Amino acid sequence: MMKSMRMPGRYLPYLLSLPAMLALIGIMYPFFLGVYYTLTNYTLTRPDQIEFIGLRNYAQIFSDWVFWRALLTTFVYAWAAVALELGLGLAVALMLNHPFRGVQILRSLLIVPMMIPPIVSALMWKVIFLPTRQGVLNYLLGFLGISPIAWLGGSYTALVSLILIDVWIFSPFAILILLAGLQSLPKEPYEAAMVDGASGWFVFRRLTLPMLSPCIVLIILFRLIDSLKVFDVIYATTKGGPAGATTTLHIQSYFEAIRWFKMGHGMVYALVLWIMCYLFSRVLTRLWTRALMR
Amino acid sequence: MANIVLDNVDKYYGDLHAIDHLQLQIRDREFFVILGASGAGKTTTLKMMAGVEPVDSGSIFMDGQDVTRWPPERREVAMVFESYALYGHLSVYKNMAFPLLAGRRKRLTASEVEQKVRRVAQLLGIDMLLQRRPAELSGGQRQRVALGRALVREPAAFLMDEPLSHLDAKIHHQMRSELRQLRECMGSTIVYVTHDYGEALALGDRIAILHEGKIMQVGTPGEVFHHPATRLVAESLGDPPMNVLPGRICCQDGRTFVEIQGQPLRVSGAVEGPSAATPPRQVDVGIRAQHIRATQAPSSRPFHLPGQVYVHEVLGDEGLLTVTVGPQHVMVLTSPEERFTPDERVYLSWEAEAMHLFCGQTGKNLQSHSV
Amino acid sequence: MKDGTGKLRSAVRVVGLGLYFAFAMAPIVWILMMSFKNPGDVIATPPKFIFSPTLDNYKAITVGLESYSSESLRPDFPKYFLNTLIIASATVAVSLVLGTFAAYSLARFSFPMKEDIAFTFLSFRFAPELMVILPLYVIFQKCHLIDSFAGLTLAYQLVTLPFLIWVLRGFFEEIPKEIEQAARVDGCTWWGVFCRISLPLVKPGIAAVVILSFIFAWNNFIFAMILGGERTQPITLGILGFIGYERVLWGQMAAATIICAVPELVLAFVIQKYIIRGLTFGAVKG
Amino acid sequence: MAQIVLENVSKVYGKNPGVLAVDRMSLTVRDQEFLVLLGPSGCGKTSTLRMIAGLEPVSGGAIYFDGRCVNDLAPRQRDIAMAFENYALYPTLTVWENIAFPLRTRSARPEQIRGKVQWAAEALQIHDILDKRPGELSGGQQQRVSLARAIVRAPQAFLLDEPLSHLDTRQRRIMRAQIKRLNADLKTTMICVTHDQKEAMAMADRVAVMHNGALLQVGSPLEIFNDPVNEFVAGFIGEPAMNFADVEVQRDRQGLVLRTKEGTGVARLSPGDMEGQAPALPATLRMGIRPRHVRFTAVPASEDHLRAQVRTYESVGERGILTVDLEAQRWRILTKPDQSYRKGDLLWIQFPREHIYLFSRETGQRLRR
Repeated sequence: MMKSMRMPGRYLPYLLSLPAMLALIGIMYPFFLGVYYTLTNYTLTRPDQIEFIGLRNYAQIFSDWVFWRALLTTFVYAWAAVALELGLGLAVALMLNHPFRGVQILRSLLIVPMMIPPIVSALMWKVIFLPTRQGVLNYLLGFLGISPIAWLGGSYTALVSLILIDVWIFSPFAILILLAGLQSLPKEPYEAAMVDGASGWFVFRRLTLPMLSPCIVLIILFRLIDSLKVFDVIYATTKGGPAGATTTLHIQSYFEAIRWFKMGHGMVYALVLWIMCYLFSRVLTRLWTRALMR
Repeated sequence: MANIVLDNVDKYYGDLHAIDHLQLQIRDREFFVILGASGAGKTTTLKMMAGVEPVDSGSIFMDGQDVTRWPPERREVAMVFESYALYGHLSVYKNMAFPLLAGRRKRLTASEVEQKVRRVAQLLGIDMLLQRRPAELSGGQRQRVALGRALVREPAAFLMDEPLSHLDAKIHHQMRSELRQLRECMGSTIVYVTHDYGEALALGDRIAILHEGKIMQVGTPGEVFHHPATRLVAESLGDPPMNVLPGRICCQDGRTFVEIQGQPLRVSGAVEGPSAATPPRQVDVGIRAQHIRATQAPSSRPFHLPGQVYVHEVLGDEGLLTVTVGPQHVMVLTSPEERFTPDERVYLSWEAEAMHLFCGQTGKNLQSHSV
Repeated sequence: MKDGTGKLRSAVRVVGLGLYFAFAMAPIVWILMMSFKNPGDVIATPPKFIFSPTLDNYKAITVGLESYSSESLRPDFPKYFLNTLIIASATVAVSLVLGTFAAYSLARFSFPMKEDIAFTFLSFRFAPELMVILPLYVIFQKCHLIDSFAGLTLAYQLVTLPFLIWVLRGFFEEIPKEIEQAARVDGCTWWGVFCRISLPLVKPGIAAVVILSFIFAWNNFIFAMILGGERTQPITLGILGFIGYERVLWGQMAAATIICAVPELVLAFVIQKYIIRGLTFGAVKG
Repeated sequence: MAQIVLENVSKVYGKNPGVLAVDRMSLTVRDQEFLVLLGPSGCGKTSTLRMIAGLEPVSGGAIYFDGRCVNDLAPRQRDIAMAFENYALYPTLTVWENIAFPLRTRSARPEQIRGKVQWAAEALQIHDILDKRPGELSGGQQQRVSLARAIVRAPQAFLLDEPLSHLDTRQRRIMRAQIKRLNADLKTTMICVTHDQKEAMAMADRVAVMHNGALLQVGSPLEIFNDPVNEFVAGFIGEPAMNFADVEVQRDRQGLVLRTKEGTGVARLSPGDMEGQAPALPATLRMGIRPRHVRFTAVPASEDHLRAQVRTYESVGERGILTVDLEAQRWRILTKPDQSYRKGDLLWIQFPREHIYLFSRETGQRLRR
């Protein structure tokens, strides 16, 4: 029998995904190399003197308050951004889920903030957030009798400002997903509820929210992980400042490794962040599949 | 132009034994119907014949050749899928020409292809649709295109998977007669899968009844309808389906009786098994709705089964009476003019000849028939 | 049945949506305005809403303008733009070739470890970039791949390949299996089916993932910052360069921002239908 | 427990000119009656039902429940229960919660809810799946849950939208009987929408046939079957469908003769038939006869036997369907099963005049004798 006439061979699927697998193994290799670096005193300026030092890097970092502050900042940033985006997203999606003139245009406009490179969006906001009356935001707030705010320059306001930028870029993501979710909801249960005499709030709480739960979990999954590992926005605006007020694990990892050449330290920060991202993504993907089952 | 033999074919989906030691012999130029409920393994069987589902064990022969390991493109079969499986990105014409151009063995000129496609399109009455895309067609039209795509070839066998199931009643009937006519000009073996007993009886030269991956019976429409081999076969043919009542079979004075709710009815003809020596045993009594008479007063006949009217449905030509007998519902065909009211008491009776007896345990038909 | 509450509700909707879209659009409008201001107007305090528009900023970053600093005589911006175009196109091309086959085999064949392999692809989406980039930096230094287009194209696969495989797999899975089986019965080999049936049927999907991959590559910053250099600098880094230590060229930055965002927005509108699907890795069909 | 009256009700979708879905429909549904709205898809039957439920506003006319106009009442104020085509179960709630939903929204007492849900679940034999969610149920079970949710209250009327369309043949037959029985037991007005004439005939006390937004005929199943008002109703009701053919009407000494285009006399009406309208009769009419009423023999016995040729014969268990050609016209005949006819066989057919229906060729209206 001619070979070409056979059914797809058993190895064909592997053969087909092989190139992609190889490319990704190429990426896996540096990953494991990075894990190894956390156990060494590797310094970029002295690439030939790599010495295995066990867990000393971890001990140093975990005993440094900088690490704990970065961890806290990372969490505050991520959860605050997710909560705001979800809340805002739900409100706007509900308002957009009505046929009225121009709704299609508004929906198209939603993509705009998401498609601009995040770093560019961050720079746009940096202009708007300029301190003193030079910044347009401060100027406009002046009409409301609010004196100029330092925004990205203040130790408390910097983090708030960054979260605001994140919300600006990514709340359309939540809106679009929730809108898609709302529109795919079956119409009949709502009509049945109308006939059964349920009130609007009752319907929202007992039907809409539970039926949207896969969408909500999905938004948390994507937005939480992305804000845990946020880099561009912070780098372009505050570079972690002022005085480390906006330094997240990712930013700190960059500074340790690239600015201060301490590859071992940088990789510890990156690894901690990776573990967090991995755990959250595992838990949330599982939650998501369970929500879908329901 | 092929006979198809399935020899001990098995198919598993995970732990599910989807096809269980299937033995089938489909004759050359036969219109062979495989009838079964959804999940019985009909489509799997067909797809194994086409070669798009691999066989786990056993062999498939076409014209004596073992084709079990052949890829589909090498088997000379054409298939009509339940979902029609039209190529959405191609026009109707290209869909129909596809099998002529896809095969590597025969080289046809463009004009030959066009001629063949047009001839089949005309035959099916879709020649004005050739430039359309499948998405622009109605269900009935798509069905014709799917059929046409199979007909442009001259395969050894046509495999058809529920080709009429998505059509509404009126078109369904029309297509059924058209299929019957087409069958005469095709001259190839046709294997036809359906869950609709009406289609099976109307179209098939022979019918195989499949249940949970096993063949229950193979026979002509008359055989399977009038002499079902098992209770399952009897219940899967007919609308309303055959009523089945539990009974006991016993012998007295060399005559065989069946007892239903304490009422004895003499059985005509020979029954396997019981003799004076054996104790009474459980049987299932099968009786079709059109063979039962329902009367408001007990008849003078020795056998009448009391029951209560559940509902009476008037269907124009006939009436369908549902009667509660013990824990069960029994369906009775009546004339449309008869009147019954819910909960009214009625008496059911039938001729012994119309009755089928099935073994209570195995479901096997206990009456031997000379076919 | 429009009563008082109905009217109140629509009023709330108008106000709410008005506020949100003002928030969403204002920065873009402001930057657009800024890109048309001359240097004096840009740094004016208080900010100017009315000014005489000029194209100087655009001229300065594209063809160069004498009245600006000497550097701007030979602006680097066109080079950045070209770099980005090269990197993004090469990345997408490589991903497409590698990813299409992988996506098809994940969608169509069942084989051991399939879901694990698929999830491994996905998990790269959720990994912090530096975890891979920092060691990669070391490797690239050794292999002299720093600041090379080949190196960046390879590294960018991390951004586009998992995405492309995962989303395209969904598109392939949507083709009814029976259509492919029909084509087999009609006489095609599996390769024939793949080329003549499957690929044409996922054309819209391929267009969507290509465009979105392109946008992701275009938007990338961190890979280029660490693994790139003078020669391969893309637009995202270039824009950051307008904000230097000695001076800040706000106006030119605004113009660059607009030029950088326009091609993306055009592409994004083209595949609007698939945006959600792409952004959620196919989890929401949109 | 309500009489429902539709008075000149219209429904228009869209604006100028819009699509007229229901055209000035007037209909009285009697108290405790089971009325079925029957028609092909797109005939306006579902729109009508939704207007009665209050899910769609009426574009014209008025709907009365027990004499009270309900045009401006929201669905929940109309006190009706509805079962939807796709069951419309609340996917996130369990079966028990689904059934309890209409009671909870009316804030009934918990023990009352429990009792009622139990009763409804038992009536529909779903008490063993109360903890499951709709996604885990088969079509038939979902159907029962949706009916249980409807009957758990004692509403003015039940509205059923294509309740059986997603079930297989067997379940459909069982549910059909069960719904009909439910109507007898609950003694509540029921309005059901279906496109399946058999279903309509089986369940209804009265059938209302709709086509293109207009109500064509209302009557008991037998009335509709035996005495259709026009060609559409005649063709829509009955399976296999009625045969139709164009015939020429000729007058000779003994009365009226129907002839095919080729001139063959098909049937002779009894003397006196259509006597009154004879002069006004158009030359060509539409003749209809049900397949079961066409008689045939193998040998011609009288002069009105016509020679026909067998096209196909389908034997379907309890009956056979014979398709024959009489000149250019095709006729379907219902026969006993198990006879064997081959393509090309010759038969002699006859159309008994008492079973012939005549319709106007232009309007489709039935011409009564």
